Amino acid sequence: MQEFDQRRQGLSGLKTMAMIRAFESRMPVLSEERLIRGSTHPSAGMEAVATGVSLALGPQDSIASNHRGHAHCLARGSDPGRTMAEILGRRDGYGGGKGGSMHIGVAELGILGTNGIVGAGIGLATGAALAAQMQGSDAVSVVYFGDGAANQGVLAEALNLAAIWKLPVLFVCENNHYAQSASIEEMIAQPDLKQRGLAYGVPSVDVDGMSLGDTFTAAAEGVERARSGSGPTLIIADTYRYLGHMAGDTEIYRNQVEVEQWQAKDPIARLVSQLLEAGVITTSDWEDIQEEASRVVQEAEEFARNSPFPDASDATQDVYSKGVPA
Amino acid sequence: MQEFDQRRQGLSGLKTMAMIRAFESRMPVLSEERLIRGSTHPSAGMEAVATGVSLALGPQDSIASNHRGHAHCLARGSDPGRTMAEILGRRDGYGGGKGGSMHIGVAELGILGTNGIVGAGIGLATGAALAAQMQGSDAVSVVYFGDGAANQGVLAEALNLAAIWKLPVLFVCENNHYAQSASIEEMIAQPDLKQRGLAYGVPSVDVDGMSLGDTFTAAAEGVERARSGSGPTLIIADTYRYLGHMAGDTEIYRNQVEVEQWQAKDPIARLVSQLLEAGVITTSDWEDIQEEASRVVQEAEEFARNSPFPDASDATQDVYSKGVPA
Amino acid sequence: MTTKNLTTWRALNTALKDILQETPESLVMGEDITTWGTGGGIYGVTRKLFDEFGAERVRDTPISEEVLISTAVGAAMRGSRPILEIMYSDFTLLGFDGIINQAAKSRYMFGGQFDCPLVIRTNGGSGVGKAGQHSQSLETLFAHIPGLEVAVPATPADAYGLLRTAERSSNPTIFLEHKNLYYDKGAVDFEPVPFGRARVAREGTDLTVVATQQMLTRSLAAAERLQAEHGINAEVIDPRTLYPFDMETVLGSVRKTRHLMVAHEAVRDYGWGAEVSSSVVEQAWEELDAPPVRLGSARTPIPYSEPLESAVVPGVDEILTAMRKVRTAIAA
Amino acid sequence: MTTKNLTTWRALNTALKDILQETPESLVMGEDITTWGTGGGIYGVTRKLFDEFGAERVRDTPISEEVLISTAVGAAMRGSRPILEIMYSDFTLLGFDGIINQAAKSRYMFGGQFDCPLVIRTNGGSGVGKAGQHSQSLETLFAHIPGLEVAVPATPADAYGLLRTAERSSNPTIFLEHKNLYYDKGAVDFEPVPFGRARVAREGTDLTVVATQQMLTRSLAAAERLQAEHGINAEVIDPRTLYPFDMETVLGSVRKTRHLMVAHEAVRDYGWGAEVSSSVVEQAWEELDAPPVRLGSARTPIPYSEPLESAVVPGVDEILTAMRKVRTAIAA
Ligand SMILES: Cc1ncc(C[n+]2csc(CCOP(=O)(O)OP(=O)(O)O)c2C)c(N)n1
Ligand SMILES: Cc1ncc(C[n+]2csc(CCOP(=O)(O)OP(=O)(O)O)c2C)c(N)n1
Ligand SMILES: [Mg+2]
Ligand SMILES: [Mg+2]
Repeated sequence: MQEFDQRRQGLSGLKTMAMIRAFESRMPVLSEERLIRGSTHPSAGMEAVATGVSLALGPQDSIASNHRGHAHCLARGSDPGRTMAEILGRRDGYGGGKGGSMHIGVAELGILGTNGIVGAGIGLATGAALAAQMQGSDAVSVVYFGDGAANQGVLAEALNLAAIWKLPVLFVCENNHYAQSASIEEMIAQPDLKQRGLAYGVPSVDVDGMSLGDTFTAAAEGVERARSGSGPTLIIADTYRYLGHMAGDTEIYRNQVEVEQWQAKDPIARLVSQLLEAGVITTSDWEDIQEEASRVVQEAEEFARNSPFPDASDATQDVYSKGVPA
Repeated sequence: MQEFDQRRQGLSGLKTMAMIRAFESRMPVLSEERLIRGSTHPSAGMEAVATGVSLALGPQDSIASNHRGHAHCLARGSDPGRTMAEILGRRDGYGGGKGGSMHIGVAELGILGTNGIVGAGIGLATGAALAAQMQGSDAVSVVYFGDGAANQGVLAEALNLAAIWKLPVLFVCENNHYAQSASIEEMIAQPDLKQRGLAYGVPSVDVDGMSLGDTFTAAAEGVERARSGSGPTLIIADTYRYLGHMAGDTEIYRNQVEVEQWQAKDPIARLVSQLLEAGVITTSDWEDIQEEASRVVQEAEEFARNSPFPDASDATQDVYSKGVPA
Repeated sequence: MTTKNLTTWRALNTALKDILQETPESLVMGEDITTWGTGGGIYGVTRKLFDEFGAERVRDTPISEEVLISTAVGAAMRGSRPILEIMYSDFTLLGFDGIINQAAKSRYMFGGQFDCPLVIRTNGGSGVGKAGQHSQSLETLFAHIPGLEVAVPATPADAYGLLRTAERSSNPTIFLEHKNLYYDKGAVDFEPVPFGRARVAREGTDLTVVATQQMLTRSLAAAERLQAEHGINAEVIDPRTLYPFDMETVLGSVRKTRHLMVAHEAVRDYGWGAEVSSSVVEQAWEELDAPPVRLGSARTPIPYSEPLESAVVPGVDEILTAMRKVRTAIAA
Repeated sequence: MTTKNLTTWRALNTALKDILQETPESLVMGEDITTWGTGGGIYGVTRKLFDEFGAERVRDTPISEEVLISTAVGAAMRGSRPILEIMYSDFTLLGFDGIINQAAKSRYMFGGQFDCPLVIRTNGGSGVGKAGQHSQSLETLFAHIPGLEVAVPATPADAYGLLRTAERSSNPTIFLEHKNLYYDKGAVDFEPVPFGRARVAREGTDLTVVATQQMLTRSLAAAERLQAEHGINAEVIDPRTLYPFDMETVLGSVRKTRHLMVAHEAVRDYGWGAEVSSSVVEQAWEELDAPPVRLGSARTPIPYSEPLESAVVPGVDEILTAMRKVRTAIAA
C-alpha cells in the first residue's frame, strides 16, 4: 500500500489544496459579479478530502462527484482554466458551457461529472466500478457525496450491490455537518455514519477530513482493497465548509463561532505546519506555493473570462451521438 | 406490554393460521383453473408472522402489505369471502375486482393495500405513522416486506425518517430466504439484516418467524414502543414459504430437502403441540379448528365463485373523487 | 379579504398560511423549508410558517425524495393532508413510484375506498441558468397519468387560488410553480381558483393562443406586437390546470378565431401541446382555417450558458413568428 | 443466417446470445434472469445465457431498481455496454432519475464527451390481468425525453432486429417489449432493424393507421373487417421506434390515403398519438380529408378483472368503429 510521504503526497497535496482554496475563494466574487448563473457550491475548508483521495488514485481510475465538485475535479487534475470556463458558461469549458458548475465532466480524466442530483453519483461510480471489473482492468472508482446524500436510499442499494459483487469502488462521504441548511444532527438518528456501510457488509472507516495524511491513508487502503478484488470501502470524512452552501446563503442555521472553531483546524494551515516542522518546506516555499496558486487561479479566471460564449447553434448539438442510429 | 397467553393469542392465532393455510392452499388450484389472472403469491409456511403481528394490533392501527399479502389481510381481519372475491376479480371483492391479489385494500381495517411494487409499502406505512402522530392518536402502523425488499433503498430512507421523527411504525421483514428465485445469500453480503435498522438508529430484533409466540412478543414490544412515542422498531422474522413464488414457479433455485427441513419447523404444527401440551386444546379441538378453517375457506370460495364479474361500465369509475374539484 | 399586490412567492406563502390555519389536517414538509434564507425554503414560499405553526406541522426533512413522497401518500390515505415541497421538479423523478404507482392509483385500485389528498408543490422551468437537472418542464409526464391533477399557475392570484383548490381536492395534485415567476407581482384576491377553468388572459378575435407560465408571459408580449405590427388580434388563454383541462374555453375561442397556437416550455416533441392541438382538430375540424401550430422547447436538455438556454426555449420573437405562421399558413 | 419461425421471447433470447457473442463489452443484468423458470427471466428472454456466458456477463441482481439503472449508466459511460432487464416497465419509475436526469443527459451536459450505450429492456402493456402496477404502457414518458431512444417492437423479427440496433447505439435506449406478445410467432431473419424506419404492415389506399404492438395486431384484424365489411382499404404502419420516429413514411401514406388514425395502448390523454396526429396536421393539412382520430386506453389505471381490463383498452371493435369514423367524419 502507498504510505503517506510528506515529501511526495504532502508537498504535492499542499499545492493542490492551496490552488483549490484560491479557486473556490473566487466563487462568491464571480457570483456577485453575475458571471455565474444558477448555483455554485464552493468547498473551501474541505480541500483535504478531495486532495487526499485523488493522491491515492491512478490515471486509470474514475470519480463521480456531486454539486460541490470543483475540488474533486481540480484535485483529479482538471485544468483550472477549462473548469472555470465551464463555471462561467464559456466555449472553452469542459462542456462548452452546456453544463456549468453542477455538470463538469472530463472523460479523459475519468471524471463522470459533478452532479445536480444529490446522491446520483453513487450509482454512476458503482457502474464505473462494474465496468472496470468487467474489463479486467485494475481501475477503481470513487464517489464523493455529502452527509445529506447519505440519506438517499440509493446509497444503501449501492453499498449492498458493491458488497455482493465486490466492486472496486470507494464511497467517500464528506460529512460537513450540514446539508444545505439542514444540520446533520437533526437529519439522522444514528450519528455514526459508518454503521451504514457495515450494515451492508462494506468495510467502513472514519477519518479526519481536515487531515490530508489521514484521508490519503484511508483512501490508499480502500484503493488497495478495491484493486486487489476485495471490493468496496466506505470512508466517512469529518470536515466542514467555510462558505455558505451557495451564493446568497444567509447562514441562519449556524453561527460564526462554530465556523471559527472549524477554521482553527484548517487543513491547509495544519499541513503547512507539519511540513514546516518536518523541514519539507520553508516559510518562503509556502509563500511561493501560495503565490503560484494565486497565479494559476488568476490565469484560469482570465482564460475563462476571455473565453467566448458558445454559439446559439451549438445548443442542439450533442443530444444524440451523430444523430440516432439508422 | 401484552404477554403471550396461550389461551388467548395462542388459541386465536391458531385458528387464524389454520384458516390462512387453508386459504393459501387453494391458490395453486384456482390458478390452475384459470380463475386467477396475473400473479398470486401464496404464503403458506409464513402464517405465524402476519398472525403474531396482527394479534398485537388494535382497531386504530394500520398495515401496509406487499405482493404476498393475503395472510396480512386475513390476519388483520379481512373477510375471507371478499378477499377471495377480489383475487378472482369479482364485484364483491374489496376493490370490486379492480385490484386483484396484489391490490387488496380495506379502508375500515386500516389495510393500505397489498402492493405490486416491492418495497412500496414501506413508505406508505411510514406515512400512516406520520398521520397517526399528527392526529395525536395512539395508532401505530406496520409494514410487511420481504428479504428481497430489504434491498430497496426506500427502506433505508424510511428507517432514517422514522427514527428522527420517532414515528410509530413497525418494520416487519419476512425473511423467507428467497426473493422470487434469488437466494438471499447471494443478494446480501451482511447476513445480519437487523444491522440495517441499527445503522439508522432503529431498535431492531431477530425473531423466529415460525413461532407465533415469538413474533407476537416482538411485535407487542414494538407496538408498545411506538404507542409510547419512542418511535419505530425493525423486526427480522426468519421464515419460509412452502409453495412456489407464484403459480408456474419451477423452483429450480431450491431443493426439496430444504423445503422439507423448513416444513419440519411448521409454525402451525409447532403451535398445536404447544397448545396440546399446555392443555389449551385437545386433539379433537384441533380437528374442529381445522374443519372450521376448511369450512370458512370453502364458503369464501363459493362466495367468490358466485360473485358476478364487475360491469364494464365500472371500469372508468374511481379514478378521481366524484370528478375533479371545480 | 381585500385585493393586494403580491409576488408569486408571497401569494403562495399566504396560501400556505391560510391552509394551515383553516385545515387542521394539513401539514407542510420538505427539504430546507424552515432554515433557508429568512426561514423559508429555497424560494421563500414556506417563510416563517415554522414560527407560526411549529415543528409538528411544518417539517424539515432529510434528502430522501423517494420516501418523502410515499410517506406523504400514506399519510394522505390515513386522513392527513400533506403539502410536500420538492425543491425542484427534476427531483420528483426520484419518487415517481410514489407518484405514479401509488398516489395516482390508490383510489382506483382499491375500488374507491381511499382518498389521497396530497399536494406536491415543486417548480419547473428555465431562465435562471440552473442547467439540465434543475430546469426541466415535466408537466406532460404528470398530465398523462390517470389519477393525477396538474396545476401550472402563472400569476400570483392563480398561484394563491389554485393552491387553495389543490389542498381541498381529495386527489393527488402536482402543483408546478415556475422558478422564474416567483418574483413577478400581481393583484391577488385570495379566492380559490377552480381546477379545469381556463383564464382568458387577453381577448382577441383572430387567433387563439394557449400558453402557460413563462410562455404565457411571452405570448402576451408577442400578442401586443402582433397587433401593433401586423394588425392581428390574438386571444391568449391560460388553461391554469392541465388536468382537468378546460377544452370548452379553448374550443369556444377557436370557433371565434378559427386559428390555434399552443406554446409551452416543455419539450415540444410529445409535449402537452400535441394533446391540445389534436383534440381541437378532432373536435373543431370544420372551424379551423389553418393547421394549429405548436411551440415548445427544443429536443435537448436545458443547457447552462445563457445564449444556449435562450436558444432552446421559445422567446417572444419565435412566438411572434409562429403566430404569424398560423395566420398565413393557408396563404403560404 | 436463414429465416426461422420463432416466438418473440425466443427471438429476443437469440438476439441477446448474438450480442454477447459478438460484443465483448456487453453484459446482461437484471432480477431473476438466470434462476427463474428454465433458467431465464420472467418471460424467458435471458434463458440459458448464464450457462453460455457465465456469471461475469450475465448477472442476477438484488431488487434495487434505482441503483441498477444508475449503475448501468455509469458502466456505459466507462465503456461497457449493459443491457439491463427491468422486470416490468412499471418498475422503471423507481429509477427515473437514472434514466432521465443521468442517462438521457450524460452526453449533452458534458458537451458530447461521453457515450451512454445502455439498453433498458422491459415490458409494458396489458391483457394478462397483471393489474395497475404491472400493465402500464409508459412509452410516451420516454419519448418525450431528449436523449432517449425508444423502441416498441411488435413482431419477433423486429424484436430481434431492433434489439441488435439498440445494442449498437451509443445512446441510451428504452426497449419496450409487450408482455402479451412474447408467445407470438413469426419469421425472423436475424437482421438488424434500423431505428426510425417504419414498417408498412399492410398496404392500403383509403386510410392510414399508425399503431404499435398489441394495437397493431388489433388494427390489422380490424383492417381486414373494414375491407370485407365496408370496402375500405386501410394501410397499417408500425413505426417500430417512437424516437426516432419515421414521420416520412407516415406522411407519404397520408398523402395517398388522405385519412389518419393512430392507435396505442398508452393512455390516450397526452399520449404519443397526439404527437403523430398534430405533426401530420401541421405538415399535411391540405392533404387530409378528415380530422385524424386517436385511440388509446381510457384515463384509468389498468384494472385487474377481465371485463374491466378489456373495457379500458381499445379492442378490435372499437378500432373498427374509429376507422369508420375517420372515413365518414366529413360526411357525418
Ligand atoms: C435530489 C436532490 N435533492 C435536493 C437537492 C438540493 N440540494 C442541493 S445540495 C443539497 C445539500 C446536500 O448536502 P450534502 O449531501 O451534505 O452535501 P454538501 O452540500 O454539504 O456538500 C441539497 C438539499 C438536490 N440538488 N438534489
Ligand atoms: C419494484 C419491483 N421489483 C421487482 C418486482 C418483481 N417481484 C415481485 S415479488 C419479488 C420478490 C420479492 O421478494 P421478497 O421481498 O423477499 O418477498 P417474498 O416474495 O419472498 O415474500 C420480485 C422480484 C416487483 N414486483 N417490484
Ligand atoms: Mg453536507
Ligand atoms: Mg423473500
